[in-house]
Amino acid sequence: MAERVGVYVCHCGSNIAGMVDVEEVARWAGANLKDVVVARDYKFMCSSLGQAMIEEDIKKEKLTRVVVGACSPHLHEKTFRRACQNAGMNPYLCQMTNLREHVSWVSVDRKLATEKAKALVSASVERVKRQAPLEPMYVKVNPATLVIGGGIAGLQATLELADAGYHVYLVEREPSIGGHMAQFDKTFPTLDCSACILTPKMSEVGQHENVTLLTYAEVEEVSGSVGNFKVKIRKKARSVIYQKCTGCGICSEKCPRKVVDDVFEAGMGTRKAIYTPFPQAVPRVPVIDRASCIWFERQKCGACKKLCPTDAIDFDQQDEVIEVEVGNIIAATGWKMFDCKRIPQYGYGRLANVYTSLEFERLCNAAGPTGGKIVLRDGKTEPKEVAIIHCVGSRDVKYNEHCSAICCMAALKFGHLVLEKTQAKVYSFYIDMRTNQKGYEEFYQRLLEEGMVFVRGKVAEVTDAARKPSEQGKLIVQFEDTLLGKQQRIPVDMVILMGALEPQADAKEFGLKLGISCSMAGWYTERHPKLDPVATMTDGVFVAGACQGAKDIPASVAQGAAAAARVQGMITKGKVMIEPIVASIDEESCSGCRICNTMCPYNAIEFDPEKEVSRVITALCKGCGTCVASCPAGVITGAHFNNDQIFAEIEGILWDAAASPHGNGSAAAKPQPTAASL
Amino acid sequence: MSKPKGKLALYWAASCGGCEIAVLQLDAKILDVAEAFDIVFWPVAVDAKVRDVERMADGEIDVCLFNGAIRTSEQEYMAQLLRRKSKVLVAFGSCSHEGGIPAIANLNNKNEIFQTSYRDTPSTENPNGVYPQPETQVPEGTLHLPVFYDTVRTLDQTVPVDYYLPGCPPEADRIWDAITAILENKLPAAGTVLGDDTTVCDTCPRKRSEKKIKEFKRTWQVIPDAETCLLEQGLLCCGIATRAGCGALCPQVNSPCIGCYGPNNGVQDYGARLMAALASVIDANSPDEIQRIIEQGIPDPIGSFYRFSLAHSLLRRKKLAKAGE
Amino acid sequence: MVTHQGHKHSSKFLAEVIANTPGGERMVHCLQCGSCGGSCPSGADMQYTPRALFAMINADRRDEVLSANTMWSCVSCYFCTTRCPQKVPITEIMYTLKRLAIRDGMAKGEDAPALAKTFTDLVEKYGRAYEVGIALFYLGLKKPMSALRAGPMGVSMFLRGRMAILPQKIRQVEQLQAIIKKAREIGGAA
Amino acid sequence: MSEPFEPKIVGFLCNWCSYRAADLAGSARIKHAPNVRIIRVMCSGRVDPTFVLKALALGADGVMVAGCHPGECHYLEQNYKAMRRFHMLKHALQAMGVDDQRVRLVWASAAEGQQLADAIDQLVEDVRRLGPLNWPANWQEDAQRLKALEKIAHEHAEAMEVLS
Amino acid sequence: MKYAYYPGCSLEKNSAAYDVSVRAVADVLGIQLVEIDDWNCCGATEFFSQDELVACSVVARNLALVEPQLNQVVAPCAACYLNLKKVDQLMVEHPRMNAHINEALAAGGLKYQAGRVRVRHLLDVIVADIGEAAVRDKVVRPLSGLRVAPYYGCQWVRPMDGVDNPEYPMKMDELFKWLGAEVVDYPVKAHCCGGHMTQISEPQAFELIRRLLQNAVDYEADLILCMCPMCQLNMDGYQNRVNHFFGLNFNVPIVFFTQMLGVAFGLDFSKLGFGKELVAAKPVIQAKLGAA
Repeated sequence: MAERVGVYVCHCGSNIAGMVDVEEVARWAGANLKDVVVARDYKFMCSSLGQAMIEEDIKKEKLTRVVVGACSPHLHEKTFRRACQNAGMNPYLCQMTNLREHVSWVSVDRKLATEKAKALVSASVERVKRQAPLEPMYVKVNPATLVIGGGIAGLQATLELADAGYHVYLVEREPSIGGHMAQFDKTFPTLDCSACILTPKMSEVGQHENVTLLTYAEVEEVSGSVGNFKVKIRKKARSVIYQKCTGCGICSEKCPRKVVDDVFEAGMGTRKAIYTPFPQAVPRVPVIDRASCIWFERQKCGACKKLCPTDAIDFDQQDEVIEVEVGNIIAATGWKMFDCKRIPQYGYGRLANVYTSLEFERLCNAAGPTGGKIVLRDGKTEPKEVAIIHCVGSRDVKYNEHCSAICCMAALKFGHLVLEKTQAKVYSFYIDMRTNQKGYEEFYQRLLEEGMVFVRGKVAEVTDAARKPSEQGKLIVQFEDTLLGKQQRIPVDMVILMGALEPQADAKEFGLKLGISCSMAGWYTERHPKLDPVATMTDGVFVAGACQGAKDIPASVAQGAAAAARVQGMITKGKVMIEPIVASIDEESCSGCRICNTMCPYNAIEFDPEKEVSRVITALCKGCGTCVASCPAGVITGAHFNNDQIFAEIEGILWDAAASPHGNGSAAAKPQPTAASL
Repeated sequence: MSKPKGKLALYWAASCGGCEIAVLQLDAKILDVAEAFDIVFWPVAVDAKVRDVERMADGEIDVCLFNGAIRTSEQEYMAQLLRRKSKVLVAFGSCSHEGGIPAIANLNNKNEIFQTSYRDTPSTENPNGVYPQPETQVPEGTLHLPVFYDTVRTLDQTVPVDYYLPGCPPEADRIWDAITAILENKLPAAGTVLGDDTTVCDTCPRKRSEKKIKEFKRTWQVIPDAETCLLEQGLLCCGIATRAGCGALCPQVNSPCIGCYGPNNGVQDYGARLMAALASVIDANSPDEIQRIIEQGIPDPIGSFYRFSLAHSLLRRKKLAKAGE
Repeated sequence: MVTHQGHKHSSKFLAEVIANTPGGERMVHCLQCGSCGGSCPSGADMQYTPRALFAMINADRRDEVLSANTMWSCVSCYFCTTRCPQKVPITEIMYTLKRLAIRDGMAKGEDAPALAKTFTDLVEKYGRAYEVGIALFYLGLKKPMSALRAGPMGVSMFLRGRMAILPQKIRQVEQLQAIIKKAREIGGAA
Repeated sequence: MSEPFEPKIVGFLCNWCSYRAADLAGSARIKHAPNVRIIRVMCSGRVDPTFVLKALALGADGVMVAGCHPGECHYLEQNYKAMRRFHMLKHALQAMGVDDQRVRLVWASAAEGQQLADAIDQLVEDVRRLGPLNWPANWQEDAQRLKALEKIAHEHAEAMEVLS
Repeated sequence: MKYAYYPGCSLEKNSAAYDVSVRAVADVLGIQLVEIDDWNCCGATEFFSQDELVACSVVARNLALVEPQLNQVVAPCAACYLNLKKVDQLMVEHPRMNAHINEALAAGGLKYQAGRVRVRHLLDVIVADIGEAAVRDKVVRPLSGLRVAPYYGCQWVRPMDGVDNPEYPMKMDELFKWLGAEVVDYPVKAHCCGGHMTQISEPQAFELIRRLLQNAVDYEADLILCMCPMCQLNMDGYQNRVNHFFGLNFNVPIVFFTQMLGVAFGLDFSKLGFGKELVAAKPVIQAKLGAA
């Protein structure tokens, strides 16, 4: 039975009609396209009147298919599918084609634009006739959630969910939660003590009945899909029995092996081989760094084991891999600092008193290696002049094209701390001051009042090569004061490099595990940069904090909370709809050649060694269709994008091209020229 | 058998003749055929003339097994004639099904082919450059030769075809299956390819695993391991895309499938299936590396992907210099 | 694969500079950060730093730019180029500005064009550089005082066999001249 | 031909990046040539070489395949498969005498409306320069064939008359 | 190992010491240098200020003259090195430029296929192609006790990427550690010597030279090693005038790195062009290493 197709061409006011002869397109479609029984144009198809018109036609004209030529399906596909559904038609039998963004708005010639519109409508009509009714699928949502990363974004997300009564598995790579924020002394622009506002949150997480805290642990493998993920987590061997340890700290105190702490102290201080990164660490249970421990080096010492009052030390502990089941995942994996040695002209690593911003955070932290005293590397001299260099590795196409977002404000904070704690003069070398959040510009004004010197110019180099006696023994900062248009040199004692915030080194690789993608730079890609900032293209996986892009604490907290709210929404609803656009394999015809087996990054294709056929796990399939195109036997079908539908679309879109009917395929040939006299 | 005998015709167009021999491979069963059918036309074996066929009523022949592609006007005439006189027309073998080996000549045109065949080959002595002409005047009158086309066609690009029996040549038991089906009137829907709806891998005994290809190798470059999938050993085996029905004869003797059974059901372009599948499993992500693997490993893409199916492919032939502009 | 075309330059001069410099399209990305001006060994002697010059190019102030001394102070050390955070080929742009200034007769009062001319005339004539020639034709005529002060150094050089009185000439100097002639005919723009 | 040649080009654009880039070109009113007619697929990885061959065989003058930038695929890495297939297809098309310039793979992120519009203009310009492809004309020898067939039929008919 | 050799004009006369020492150490290390027949001046920076296509064509003539069987050319002068390399790269990256240059070359009956010849500096050849073991193997008189300050200048490291760090090069430092010298790691080793500014603006040029000498002296260098004739000429030839201009009394010998390489290989001072420098090097060297 032939399909009965309705074609609806929208004027969109004058948006489409201004460049496309919509009446002609509708007339033409009605007159020329096979199986079209109704073809109408209308001022605003998406209006309730427009929708009602379609619904009425479906009922009256017994339409079996609908084509709407209007704007982008990304805007109104849902609208028209719903209208069709209201009239009792399966929503997947409605096809939209884009006559606005792809035709009227980009064209200058009315005739050619109208031709293009006809081709697109023709393509949709041919296609829609071959579309099949599809039913959306639903899966139940496991109410537990995995949060990856125990920085401020992850902590916020964890608490929001746990407080709402849902279970959270919080996985942190380091021995303690807290993240970068735990390293800071003060936070801008309010100058709250970082520890004072962070540690209560940390201990709340540590004690929460709804939180399973897994520190010194890493996510190894994620399988399953939205609603039902299975996650393998490697708990690295702490060498300390978690249940027995009371966190008394005797072990660390007595441990004879001291090493430089490159992580928490950013190389500015030391820790023991058995340690918690900082006194307020959560959990308080220490870990043994086996690479530095004397016992693991030569089976001697064992001081910690001997002195532990609860016998909690276990040198033979092994890594343990556990599996948890969750419905949603929040990635809050944070950022890493740019390696300032990559810019040799700033002298970091060569000139002692050039510091990175993280080093300086530790330097002025009251709990840091100098007890918060701002002194040079010699440990005693207070600097008389301090230069702070912005945009080190940021806004530089050789390193990172992006603006790191926090450096201007952090530089102001540093300036304030130096001015407060020392007699030094402070210079800030900036390209553009960016202080665009609540209270930020006010803070900038405050620093201007406090006497911080602002110089507009990217520093060219920091050197110890003195040109005149006044420069001897100093670090000389050479730059152009761009407001004066003059090259200058200023001798200082200390230089602080505001290094760029970069994606974690393993962000791409880890993203693959989660099935989420990265920008070229390595930041996780959100579903929509404005309207869906914490969701990703993978349902059930959300991102929060600086892993999605450089951001400060307030923004990270907001994202943590936002991600938690999205997850709560999923949990409350209890089930999720999965678009039925999935692949399927005709097992009867599959020869088991296994070409498709490596096609799916979501591992949705499994091979059955018994039957020697491949099979699609529908719940894992995201519908990209790559396996469909790869199948040499042509036995994989992509629902809603199958070969017949696309071939028909190609034929329709080329309705005016030179082709003669094609006698191909195994069906009997179409008419060919024959000798008339025979 | 009380039923009156049916009428069978066989014809040989542009092909090597292997299909004719394949019929004889039926061995003793050929007697059953002879018992069931009167062979009314079979130029290679039976003394019946074209004019005998022309004299028949339309549809008088019950079954015609037509092998070979259409390359000349005479072949096209015979295809039309036999179509009209036969109830069931079967495209028999790769050449009539898909163009077969003769259709690789679609990479050239008539002039190039004539030049090579009648002038450039080392064994040819033709200093005056005399090429075959459709008409030649001799004292006795005009001599005619069939017109040689630029493009080889399949049988179904020439006349409507009822069934296809693929293979180069079709396997004897497949032929017998077809004949049995005809005799017992159990033929499937018209237009069917009489083979399996799966590919050669299904019948190939080799062990297959996930595929990642770093290098395509030519057959002379490796002595393949007898157990593992030939494709996984880098050999360009067409079994993945080729309709089953042959029993995986070639891979079983360590030789990669060359694709004579043609594409699976519903496939519009056999070569495209191979290209898509093979390219998909190339283990490289840089354009240069991908290019290198393809260009080094597959120097002759058309010969590799369309060995039997160029005429039947979507593009049918190489761009003809005179066409279009 | 996608090329960026049709950038609309509000400054005609900017378009001209870009068109005459291989890789010049990076100029539109200039952040005015001053790492060029800060890095330049001649920076202190410049009327305008390269950064300032780029701002003027953006403002279409052609005459002021071409009569500036900035490009003539350039020593081709390429610090600006390697340090520029936006990969603007600054040194090459300096060459472009020199060429435009010479072509349009805007380089008055500069010594560098004369040195360049003397140098290249000699190379064109002999195929090799000729230092004594430069001393005679450039320093001798243009900067007699400087030549005089350099005198003792020249003598020391000469005594150590480091100065050739007569020019070295290549064998196929006509070939070189033909190449130069043809190149001039084609026209120098990138 | 009095009418100027307007190339007919089929574009296969992925749902997430390049189709949205085309949407963006629209909302930003970036004018470009109307010759590329867009077919939406979920991913450039869905693009089967058959689609391209089909379009050419039906008379298209060129084909564009567009996807997310390598490394930014919304399905993680499927555009690499598109890239591999595209190279393979080009290799074959070259052997079939299809000019390299007619079939193009383009990467455009959802933010690159301008770049996609530029790529469309470039392709259209290149194809316009190459002229119509008109692939079906490659095998249409109808006049010659019909004449030859009529001749055979005629001769045979004559012969039959003589015989009877 | 066989390379084409492009000495450049400076090495003919004013830096003949460089030329002889280059040839001498190349000989010791088994580096075969085949001088390009009838090469012409690279034009320094001077053609580029006037006509880019002429500048490129003049350079390209030399590339075109490199013998067809050789695909690498060694240029000891940093300016020549940059010009040769820059033009080759320009031709690779800009097809139009490539076509124009070849059109000009054709007027002289020549052609050059962009990218055919890889342009190398001798320092890079010694460090990368010959390598530590082979170099150490040839050392007969280690330079121990001698404080050498490697000076790289500009145009070997900038703007072309990849051979050494453009801000803080280390290849010569490495090489001289192999020779046993005390290598002075001083910050201005890749700063500018003033280039042709000595001809245009003496105060400007002299200040640049002063900074280099001052820094080397601050770091207690015995001598400065050069890899470019212009740098050597500026720091050595003009040292006296710089002293005069600023009222200073520098007395730092400036030698080519190949000369000291020759010393370490035990070659005779006279065969390495010593004595041509205005600030005598031999006394300083002999004072540290003892008379040869």
